[in-house]
Amino acid sequence: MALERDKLTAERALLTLGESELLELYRRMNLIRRFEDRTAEMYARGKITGFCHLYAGEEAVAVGAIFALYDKDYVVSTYREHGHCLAKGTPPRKVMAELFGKETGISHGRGGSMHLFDPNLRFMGGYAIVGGGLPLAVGLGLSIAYKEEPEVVCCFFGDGALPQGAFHESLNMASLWKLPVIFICENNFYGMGTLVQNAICQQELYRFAEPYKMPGVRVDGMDVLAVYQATMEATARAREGEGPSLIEAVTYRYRGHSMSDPAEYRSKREERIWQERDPIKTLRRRLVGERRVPESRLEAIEREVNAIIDDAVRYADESPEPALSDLMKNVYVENGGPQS
Amino acid sequence: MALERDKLTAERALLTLGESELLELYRRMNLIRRFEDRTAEMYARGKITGFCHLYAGEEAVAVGAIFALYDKDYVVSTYREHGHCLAKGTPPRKVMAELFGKETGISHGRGGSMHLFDPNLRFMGGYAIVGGGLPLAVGLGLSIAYKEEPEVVCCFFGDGALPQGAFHESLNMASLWKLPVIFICENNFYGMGTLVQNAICQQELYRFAEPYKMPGVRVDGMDVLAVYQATMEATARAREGEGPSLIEAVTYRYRGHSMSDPAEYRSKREERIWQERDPIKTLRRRLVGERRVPESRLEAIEREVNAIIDDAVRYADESPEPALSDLMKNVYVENGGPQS
Amino acid sequence: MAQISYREALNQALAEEMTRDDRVFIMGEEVGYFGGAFKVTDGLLATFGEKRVRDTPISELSIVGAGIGAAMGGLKPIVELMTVNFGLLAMDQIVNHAAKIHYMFGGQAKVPIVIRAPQGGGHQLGAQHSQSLEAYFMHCPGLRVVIPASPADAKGLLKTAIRQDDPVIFLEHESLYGMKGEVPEGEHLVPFGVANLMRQGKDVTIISYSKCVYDSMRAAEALENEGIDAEVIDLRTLNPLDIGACVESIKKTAKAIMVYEGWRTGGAGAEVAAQIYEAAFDHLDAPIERVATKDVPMPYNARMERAALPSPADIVKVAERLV
Amino acid sequence: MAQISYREALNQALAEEMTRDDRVFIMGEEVGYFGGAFKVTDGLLATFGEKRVRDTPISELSIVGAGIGAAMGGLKPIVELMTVNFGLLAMDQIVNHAAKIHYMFGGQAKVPIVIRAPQGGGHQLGAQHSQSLEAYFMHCPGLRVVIPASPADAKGLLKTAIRQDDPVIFLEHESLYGMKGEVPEGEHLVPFGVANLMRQGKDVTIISYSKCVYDSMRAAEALENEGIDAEVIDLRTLNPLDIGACVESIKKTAKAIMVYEGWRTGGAGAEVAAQIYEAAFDHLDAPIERVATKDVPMPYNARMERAALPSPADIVKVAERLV
Ligand SMILES: Cc1ncc(C[n+]2csc(CCOP(=O)(O)OP(=O)(O)O)c2C)c(N)n1
Ligand SMILES: Cc1ncc(C[n+]2csc(CCOP(=O)(O)OP(=O)(O)O)c2C)c(N)n1
Ligand SMILES: [Mg+2]
Ligand SMILES: [Mg+2]
Repeated sequence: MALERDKLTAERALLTLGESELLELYRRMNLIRRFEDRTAEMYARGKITGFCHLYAGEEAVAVGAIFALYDKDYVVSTYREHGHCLAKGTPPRKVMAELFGKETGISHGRGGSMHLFDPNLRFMGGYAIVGGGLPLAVGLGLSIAYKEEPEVVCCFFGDGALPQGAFHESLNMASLWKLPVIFICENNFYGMGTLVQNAICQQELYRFAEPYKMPGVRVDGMDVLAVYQATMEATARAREGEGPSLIEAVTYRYRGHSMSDPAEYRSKREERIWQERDPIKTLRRRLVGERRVPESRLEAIEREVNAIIDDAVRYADESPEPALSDLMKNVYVENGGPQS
Repeated sequence: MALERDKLTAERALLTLGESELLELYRRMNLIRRFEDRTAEMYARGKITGFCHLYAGEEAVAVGAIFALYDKDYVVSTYREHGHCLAKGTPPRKVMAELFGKETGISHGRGGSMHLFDPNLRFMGGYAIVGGGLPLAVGLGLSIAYKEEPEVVCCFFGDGALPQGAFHESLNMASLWKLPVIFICENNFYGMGTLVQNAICQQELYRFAEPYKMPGVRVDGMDVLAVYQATMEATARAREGEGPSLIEAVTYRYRGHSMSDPAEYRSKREERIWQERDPIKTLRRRLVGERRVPESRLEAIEREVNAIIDDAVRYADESPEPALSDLMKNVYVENGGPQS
Repeated sequence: MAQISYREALNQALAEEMTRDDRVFIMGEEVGYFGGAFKVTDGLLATFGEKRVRDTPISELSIVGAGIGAAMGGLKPIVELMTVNFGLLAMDQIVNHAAKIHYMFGGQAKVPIVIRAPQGGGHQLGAQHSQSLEAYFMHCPGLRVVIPASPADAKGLLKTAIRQDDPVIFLEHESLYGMKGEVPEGEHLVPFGVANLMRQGKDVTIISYSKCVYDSMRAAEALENEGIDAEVIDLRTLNPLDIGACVESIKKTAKAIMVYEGWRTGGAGAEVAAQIYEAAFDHLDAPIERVATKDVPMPYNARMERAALPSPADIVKVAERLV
Repeated sequence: MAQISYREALNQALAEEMTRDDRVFIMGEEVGYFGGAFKVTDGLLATFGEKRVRDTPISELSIVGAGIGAAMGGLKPIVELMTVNFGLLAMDQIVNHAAKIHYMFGGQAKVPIVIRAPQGGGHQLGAQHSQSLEAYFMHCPGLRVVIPASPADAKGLLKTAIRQDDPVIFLEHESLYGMKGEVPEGEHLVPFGVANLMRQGKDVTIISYSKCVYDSMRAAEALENEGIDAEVIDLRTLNPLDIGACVESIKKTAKAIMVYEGWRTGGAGAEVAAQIYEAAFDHLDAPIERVATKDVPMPYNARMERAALPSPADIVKVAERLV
């Protein structure tokens, strides 16, 4: 799966990125992995409820792509968005508190795992309707073009969203109007229990870009540098006013679809093969092997990350719940009448 | 626009079709043209009301494609469906009576111009939601595959339907399940007043077939033989169980979008250019020139057609209206309770 | 005050608000070069240019979705659905997204979008083109539902809709575009949630909105000849809903008729009636009557269509029975 | 009679009808290999094969549309929407197509499709995954709306739905799947339009459907301790609607409470109330009360969600006030 091209681009990224940047990539992927592990734990303990979709295994996609963005660039995501939100820079405390349903959560406990939102970092939300985020990303792209600003929108969605009408409508509009939108399809081979070949007549998903006259590339989504490089190319294009791109990042989710899915539809062997290509281990190997980063440096990062997540769990646990008296607040912005 | 390939296929069709078949094509196109002219007249006289979208100029598409079908093959169409319904064989009387809103109409006066339906000829309806017919065609295709029958479904839609999500979803499902559906996009360059290049990022519409792994061809929609030949190829494939096809038939509507549109968004010159490529005149020229059919033979057909349409108008005019007491009939098939 | 049409009043509101605030823009099918399927946006492209009057592909779901995204990006989009019937394709973006985003993200995101949609029957457009769907939008917290009857309200409510920050479904009746009325020039804002007392009367209260307001007024005139004095209320917005105005009137008349063009069953009239009963049960002498569209997909045939739609005669008949 | 769950009852109905009629087939997301997101179709793929239990892409609009087309082609499709929330993507096919085709083609086409959809809140799934949308479907002539509360009704109504020829929206409550009850084996058909009298009482009539029937029963038990004798009615189908059963009860109790999980405003309870008033105004001693979900996008936080949903305690409080 790791295409030759990807290896080359990854090597190029390895050369162009400084050590501190590479370590930051390492840090972010570890942060997400650790966050998701603790989330699973907290879910098992009943601290977190509802639907909860973990990102473990796919860290290279969020981290690689979002590392190619500026703070003012927008990100739109799905219900599997802990990773994107953390990669964009939202404090783990705020995310964990949201999963706990607390007032201090990034969506004040109203959203939960599937609906994180951080206006300061332009993380424009996790949406739980498959395909629902794509038109919103087009609209954000339109607002950028309208205001003649230099930003881009990075829109993440799964392979499962590809057969949705919204995919087609959004790609067409983004291309027609040359909007700065990067569509990133996280192809992890499954939409719940359905294999991609049982849902889509075309399994090389990047090929859907062609009729829309936009670049379509497939990258190794287990390689953070390859994803970074592909996204850099797409953002450069978008910032130049040349319009959208489609990136298919081939990746794998280590866990079931959600916390309640034992993933019986796939084999242990398949899971093992992918875990051998673990994005964190891959980067670690490169850092140690090719960039001669001392192991102790990486271990320090891991410890630091663990401490941050421990603190996030503590913070979430100790935070207050929303006041019941606020139940009807924020249904409307303006208070215009009896229903408000 | 008349591609080299189209000329060749048209010539092939000219050779393979017998004279009586060619004359039948000629007859059907004339029937539709005459029907639409009289419809315009009746609309102006207030006999027909509501939205009314004429097919004049596009006759070669309906006639060519449907001539490649058997009676038991299904046709699904849009609000611009007089031509498809007549080409499938519905008596003009029944269609005109429908436009007049009469009980004798093919939809008993409940449907009107946009909602013709003929179960006997498997004309499965005109639908007025742009893109709405495509999923229905997929479902009909599914029913054929389910029953292991040899039929195909021929689904007509405009260039305007291409940006609808339903287009993408339907092509994907039809291809994924290898259903016998022929998608025929009537590209007449306009969706109401919008030029195709202002609605779709890709103007070679047939190219959308590619990612769906189905054949996509563009044919000269002003040439009935070219359309016939392309449809024959697609039906052969479909009947073999090889799945769907997309045909883009390039054509032109002579009149405005509907009876209330003066079509000010396009030039007289453009209209003239297309009228010089009139599908009826083109076939006439070939019949007279290449097949040596005497002009008198064609004139007899024209007279016959005129008489049929005159009769249709008379029939429609003299037919009774639906009984008001039947207003609430047929909301439900079964009478199960207070609302039925 | 100028006598202008409902259509011109809407056009004026759009032009004024676009001039006032350069974040306001229009998008939809045929809104630009064609001037709108009902010509509501006529001339705006020439004045404001392509950036601010944007023709779109036929992609209702994503046009609305893009409007929502643009609103989140700081703009004030006015999305025209060519008719409300096509809005059914966009229900996911309207109900699952526009209506929820402000609340579900803890009040941090705003979606100041106005979705304009012509609706209604009476033109022999058949089952797929003749619906009145206000009840769907009314049954969705997070949306405002505005449904003006007069040219002045069309202008004043549209300007209010554009200026406020909640998602608004703005429903225009296709039969009203040509209707003329006095419309104040320039700054004219009509607040949400304030019904309009169209006619004073003491015998029965007729509550309505959109085109049915005129049917109600015509019925009231006919009833006057029979010595029945009807009060007529135009709700103007369904969310917020001015139930207080209805209750005040019923305290006087003790009888009410709801008139609306949506299907009778499950229509807005059921909700308004339920709220009136809750607030004024003891003041009512008889059950609230409903005059609405029959529960049938709209037939094409003209006489059948007329029979399916509510009419002044239907209202008169019910009022006679009631009083 | 066997004690089986609501889920098993549905599964049984599906299996029996598929055995009985080979035109019946199932399609939807995850209905095959996964056995359904809520395991309702579990085991059916193994029994009936891929042709009759078809996994689909995530394309709600076109899955429903394909179901309609297949129905027109002579089959009897059962389309599962993974939850009703995603059904908003298919509103065009449901409202503009399924509901209209029979009528608008003059009665010549039939669309015998059953669209099954789990719905409801209470599991902290947030605003986009917790809706109860029966009111939308009720406000659409041409559709039947079925909404069973008990395992026996789940089975009997689903079998009836599959056998009859109108498009049916079949709404299951996500909280009921595990609930057990007595279910007749084999041929067990429950007719549409016949409400179920769950409990006899003389002081107040509680009218409900789906999960809220159980909340109502619990409230009735609590009220009994306070000496209030409540009658409880399960409507079972919203279209057709058995208003007669409600009226009969109210003639006895003179007071009614509508309990439903849709949003209060514009919900099915408003319509049922309006019809009761129309038919039994003189028998009512007080306005019909409504206990429903508050007009708010469902919050994730558990306590807030509980506060937004209707509860037995809410019903008790209202009943105490009423009696
Ligand atoms: C419109 C819609 N249909 C169905 C669902 C239920 N659902 C939630 S996630 C999912 C699978 C999506 O898979 P994919 O897009 O590949 O994302 P992944 O979970 O693999 O990250 C489904 C069917 C939904 N949320 N929205
Ligand atoms: C979903 C939907 N959106 C908008 C409309 C209004 N409308 C009717 S026809 C039409 C243009 C369609 O153009 P095209 O598909 O090219 O067909 P043509 O009229 O050229 O045959 C539009 C926008 C509609 N009927 N349905
Ligand atoms: Mg996936
Ligand atoms: Mg066209």
